Amino acid sequence: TVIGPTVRDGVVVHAPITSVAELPARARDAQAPGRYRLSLDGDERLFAYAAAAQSWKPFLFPSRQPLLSVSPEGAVTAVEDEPPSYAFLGVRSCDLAAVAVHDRVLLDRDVVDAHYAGRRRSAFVVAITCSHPGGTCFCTSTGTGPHPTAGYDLAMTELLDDDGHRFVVRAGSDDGAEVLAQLTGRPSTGADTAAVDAVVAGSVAVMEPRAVDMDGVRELLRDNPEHPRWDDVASRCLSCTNCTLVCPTCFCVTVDDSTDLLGVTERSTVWDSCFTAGHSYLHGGAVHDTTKTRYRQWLTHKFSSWIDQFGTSGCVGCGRCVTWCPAGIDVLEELQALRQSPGGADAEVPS
Amino acid sequence: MPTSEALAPTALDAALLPRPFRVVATRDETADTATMWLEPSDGETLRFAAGQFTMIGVPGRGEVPISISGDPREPVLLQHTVRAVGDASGALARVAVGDVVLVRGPFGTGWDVQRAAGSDVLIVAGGIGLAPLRPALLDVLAERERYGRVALLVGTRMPDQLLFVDEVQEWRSRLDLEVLVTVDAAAPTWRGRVGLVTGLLPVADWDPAQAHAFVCGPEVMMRLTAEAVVHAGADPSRVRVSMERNMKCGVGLCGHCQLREHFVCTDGPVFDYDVLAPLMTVRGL
Amino acid sequence: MTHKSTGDRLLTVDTLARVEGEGSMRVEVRAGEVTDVQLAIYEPPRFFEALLRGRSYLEPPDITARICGICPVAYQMSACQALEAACGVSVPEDIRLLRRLLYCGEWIESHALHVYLLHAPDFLGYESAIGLAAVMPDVVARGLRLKKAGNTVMSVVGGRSIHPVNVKVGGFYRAPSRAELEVLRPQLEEALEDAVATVRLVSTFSFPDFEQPHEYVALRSAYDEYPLESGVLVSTGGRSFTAAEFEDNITEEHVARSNALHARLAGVDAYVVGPLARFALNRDRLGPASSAAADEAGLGAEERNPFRSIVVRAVETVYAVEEALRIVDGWQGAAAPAVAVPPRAGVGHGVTEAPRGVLYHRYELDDEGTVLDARIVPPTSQNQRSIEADLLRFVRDRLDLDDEQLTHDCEQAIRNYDPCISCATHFLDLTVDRS
Amino acid sequence: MGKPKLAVWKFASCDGCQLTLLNCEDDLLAVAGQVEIAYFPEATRGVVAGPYDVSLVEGSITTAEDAERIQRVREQSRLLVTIGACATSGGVQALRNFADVREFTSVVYARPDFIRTLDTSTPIAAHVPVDFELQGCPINKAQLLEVLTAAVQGRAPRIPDHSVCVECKAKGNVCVMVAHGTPCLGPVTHAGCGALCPSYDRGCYGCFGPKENPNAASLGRRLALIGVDELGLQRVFRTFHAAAPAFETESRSHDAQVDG
Ligand SMILES: Cc1cc2nc3c(=O)[nH]c(=O)nc-3n(C[C@H](O)[C@H](O)[C@H](O)COP(=O)(O)OP(=O)(O)OC[C@H]3O[C@@H](n4cnc5c(N)ncnc54)[C@H](O)[C@@H]3O)c2cc1C
Ligand code: SF4
Ligand code: SF4
Ligand code: SF4
Repeated sequence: TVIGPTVRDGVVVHAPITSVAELPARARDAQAPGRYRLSLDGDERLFAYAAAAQSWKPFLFPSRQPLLSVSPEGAVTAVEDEPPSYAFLGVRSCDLAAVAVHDRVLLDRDVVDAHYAGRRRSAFVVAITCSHPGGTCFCTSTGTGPHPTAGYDLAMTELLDDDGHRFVVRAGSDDGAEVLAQLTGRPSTGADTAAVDAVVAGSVAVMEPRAVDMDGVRELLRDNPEHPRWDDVASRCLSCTNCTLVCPTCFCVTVDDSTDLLGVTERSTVWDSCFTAGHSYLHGGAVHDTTKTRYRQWLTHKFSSWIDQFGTSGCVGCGRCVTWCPAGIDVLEELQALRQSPGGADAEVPS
Repeated sequence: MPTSEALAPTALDAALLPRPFRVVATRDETADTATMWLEPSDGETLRFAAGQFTMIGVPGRGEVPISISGDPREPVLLQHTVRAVGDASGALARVAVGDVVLVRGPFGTGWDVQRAAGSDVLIVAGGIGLAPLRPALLDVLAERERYGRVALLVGTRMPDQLLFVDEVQEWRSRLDLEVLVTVDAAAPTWRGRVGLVTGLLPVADWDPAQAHAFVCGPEVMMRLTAEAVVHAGADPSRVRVSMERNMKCGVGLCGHCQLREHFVCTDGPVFDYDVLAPLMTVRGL
Repeated sequence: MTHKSTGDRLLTVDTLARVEGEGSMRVEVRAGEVTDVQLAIYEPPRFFEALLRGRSYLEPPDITARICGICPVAYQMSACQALEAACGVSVPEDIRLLRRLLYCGEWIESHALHVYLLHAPDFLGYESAIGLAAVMPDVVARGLRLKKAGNTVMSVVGGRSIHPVNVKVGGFYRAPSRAELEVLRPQLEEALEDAVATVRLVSTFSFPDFEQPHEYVALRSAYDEYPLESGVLVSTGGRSFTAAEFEDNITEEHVARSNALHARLAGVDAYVVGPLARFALNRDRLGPASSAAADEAGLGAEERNPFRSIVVRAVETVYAVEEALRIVDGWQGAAAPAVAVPPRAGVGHGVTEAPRGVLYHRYELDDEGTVLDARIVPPTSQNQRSIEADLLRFVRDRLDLDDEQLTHDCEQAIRNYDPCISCATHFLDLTVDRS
Repeated sequence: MGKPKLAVWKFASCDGCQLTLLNCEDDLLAVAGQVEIAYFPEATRGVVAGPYDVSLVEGSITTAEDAERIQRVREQSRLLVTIGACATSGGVQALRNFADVREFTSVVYARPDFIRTLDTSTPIAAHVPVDFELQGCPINKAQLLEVLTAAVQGRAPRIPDHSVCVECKAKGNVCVMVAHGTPCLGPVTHAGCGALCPSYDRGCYGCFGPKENPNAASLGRRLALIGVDELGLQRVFRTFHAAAPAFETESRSHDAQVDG
């Protein structure tokens, strides 16, 4: 199955597609904290949008994964399923980086997620250079974009200039090389390469105003758990979970047992979020019983303790948690506020 | 040490696949706590290190982390001591002989009491915390000669909440083990000590300069005890505590048990106090 | 203890079962004469008309749906019609058809519920459909299947079957695609067979001889269709009036024993709305399958025996299924899910055919669309006088029965009307006073 | 152990929540196989005397008689589960709590003196201890089955108390608030419906009531930013769960501007 970008309900989403006509030609998105608008009045480029509503996570790491069933007598049967075989078309470098993070979290451990492994192994990845970063993107700050450098079978850059509408494609794996060999096209020229570089430079420039220095963020968050900014952000945060569910690296799942009238229990892993009470529930109540502690857990884990755990940040700069936050909270702004008054001398007033 | 059998990666599915065990005996410890002995239906003995836990549950009634309270040298029957505080633990605490329970594990780090060889050993338990510490004490007693002075300090809320009453009585009668019990509150008929378990520290015979302490109980109790032990002069790296967090998988993949950078289920549950000290003082971390 | 004698008797049922909502019945017999029959609705009042005041004109479809969980679509349809009328907007044909489809779902569900779960046990001698299921599992399974088909139509079109979320003033929030409706087809085809089988089943029941004289009132559609979502009011007495003239013809009065209001048709004591009335006034508008089913069941031009309303309800179920199929087959998607309805000051009226009969809404709006006044007349309050009148005559002819049997028969007679007390505020409690 | 006895009680309500039980077409007979339907007037004439193992209570308390009757229900019930918005927060009829009931009565009834009613519509839990509250207007069928299954199996029901957004994202919906600027109560509303409204291109109107830890004030500010005026804010939080504390506080915070 080819999963690619397409327009649905006024948004670029990743969904199964069967023809080029379904790609989001002319789509241009305007993204801002808590706001996404799409217009279809751009030029004929097919990939000139920024991060799609979701990453590839729903395909590699579905929101519900059945594991096993248990009879009332306690007999256990594992669910056997054939992992679907996907080709992902148009994977941006932020999302490639996110897949690499998931590989680290879910595969490079003592215990691996076999369902993820199965889906991951069979996926064919076609990356795309990001030509139109959105208003919430910051991959240059996280060092994860905008140009794909690894983790793909094929990587394309879409060009539209006096030389026409074309793609510069390079292979990143043997599988990719095989496919590339079958394509009709001409070898790329120095001019093409220069055009690709220009696309990349343009994207970098677009993100420049939002660029933040990530140095020291790990220590900043680790060392300021009682910063007044946490209360401030808690007054705005809805603890609705959207940020964690659109984040391409968030991996929390709950193990959900549902038992029917006859006593048969189905066990699945289901997306969970550190913004729910159930996430940290201990008999008697939640450890993270307030929005403050939940938000602090999310931000600290993503930008700080993730580095301790996995040697990499949990953030790849895709900006989804900013765009899709119904309260319009911008993680960069929060980091900035924490940084501006370390120790929490004078917290900023909410915007 | 049987702790790190998982050198080659196991699949999450396998880690989440429970094994049926049959209840072969039970004993009520207190009004809300029971001990059970379980026999693996597949006949394969569940070997463990003192301090490790399993994910265990009655079919259809959820699954919770419970420390193994048995003797690591006698693993043929799996022993657990469970306090009923909710649905899943309530169902477990009420199992009867013949019932089937589902078990995964063992998971997590152990007490690793051997590192105290040559030194004094202080074992401090609050309430149900005695269950996870019992295997640690048995480890010490099995090779008693390797250790210096050994003290078991137990605090419970009320006299009738003391676990393993007969065994504690037995331990009391040993000359090579100091056993001190205190309760938070009691009727006038109680002839023992009243007060917090930290109050036993000055009473017990141990040398802060070289003792190793192993502490388990409610989080505040662990923090106050560890602080007091350290205050008395013990090195924080020689104090071990067993943390409790919500756990869904037991293998570090579900994300629930995180305590800042630690996955309590795999990095813990037993930690060196110097690692945890800064984390235990921040509310709601 | 049974007295069959003519003496004084008091029959009471404190909580009428297998009706929607809560009410009680009381029959008083003195010296062998039935002196009083009362259907009391003690369901607590919920003041919908009052709480609508000050709300936005966009809210009544969702708010009034909560008057009744059995026929929420009817409330949504009458409310939309009235509010669109107030704002001077009419909806295009595709939206009208989608509304009709949603309404068909509610008719199928509600009629199947009444026929199988509430009324059939009376005829077959069981206390409930669950008891019935033990001896006639296939019959109950068929009823549940049919009911589910109606619920599925509502879920697909409206999001859910109780208090659908997709209805709004001006149309729908999202219109289903052709593919989304096509999935309904197999279930509806099965439902058609089930509905026809239902007519065959219920027409074999034995019915007491009983004829009622009341005037029948129902809608008559401007299209060549059985009435559902629109039409003018007509009656067997030759009346014809529009929704806007409803209150000139029908007035409500408040009686002490009841939390519901009784409706009166000008010039007559009691009138009837619902399946019997619709059928009598629209038999020519049935579809091929329902028309054939009516013939096969031996229904004439009109049906005067309220006990046989179960047969008419079954025929209407056949109609609702075949109409749903017709709409699904013709569906090409909607040009737009809704039309804009800008607010304006004015009064609007809406009448549609709830499963139990004519449901009237009136709203008065100010120029910003704030509701200044609202009036709702549900079918059960219109039928209440007829129910009582029927009971009076019914009991008079059966004073020889013992209390238990008489009470049972009275309850069955009440259930003929499928009274929805949630609508009329709610339910019936039978007291027969023979003392 | 015999089959648990189930009773279904009705107070001021629309019947929709108990109809949900009859709408479990595929499971109705299975339920009837596991529990004894002992009192359920909407479905059966048969009445088995109490006590009952499980009572489902629909509707709110609006009359003095009902305030008395719920005590009797509680006495006869081992487990008392409220179903729906009416029973858990007073329902839409709790709008009277914000107005003058005498005026309400006279709007609807020609003879208000015939009507006896309380000034407020209150949830069941305001009168008797409740073992579990199932939210929703109406409740969700699958959740009702879970509650009944849990009762039969003697365990706690597993009903997540997080936001509608969780279901919305799991379903793959496009967020109507962010992408279309449609006001949506999903972030403060209890899950259970399967994010129905956003699936139909509509903002959630909160019919499942407040979630755990709702931040209605922040959502209110956000809705104001996308164009909802004070009256609109008062109305969205004052509809089907008007008297649920989190929503009531938020709606009342707009009273001054609306009235002033
Ligand atoms: C390493 C470790 C060792 C332990 N050893 C022992 C021991 O030896 N003996 C002992 O008695 N205890 C022990 N405990 C504590 C024991 O695990 C808890 O008491 C137990 O998990 C509580 O279960 P419960 O009955 O409350 O579960 P339930 O309430 O049934 O909960 C089961 C699961 O459902 C979820 N849940 C339940 N209610 C809610 C809610 N309201 N909101 C959200 N989610 C909910 C939670 O995620 C929970 O994990 C240990 C804990 C840990 C971490
Ligand atoms: S909560 Fe809603 S659906 Fe349930 S009875 Fe009340 S009004 Fe009806
Ligand atoms: S549409 Fe509403 S419910 Fe869905 S994610 Fe957005 S805010 Fe939440
Ligand atoms: S989305 Fe909100 S209003 Fe819509 S059905 Fe769900 S809870 Fe009710």
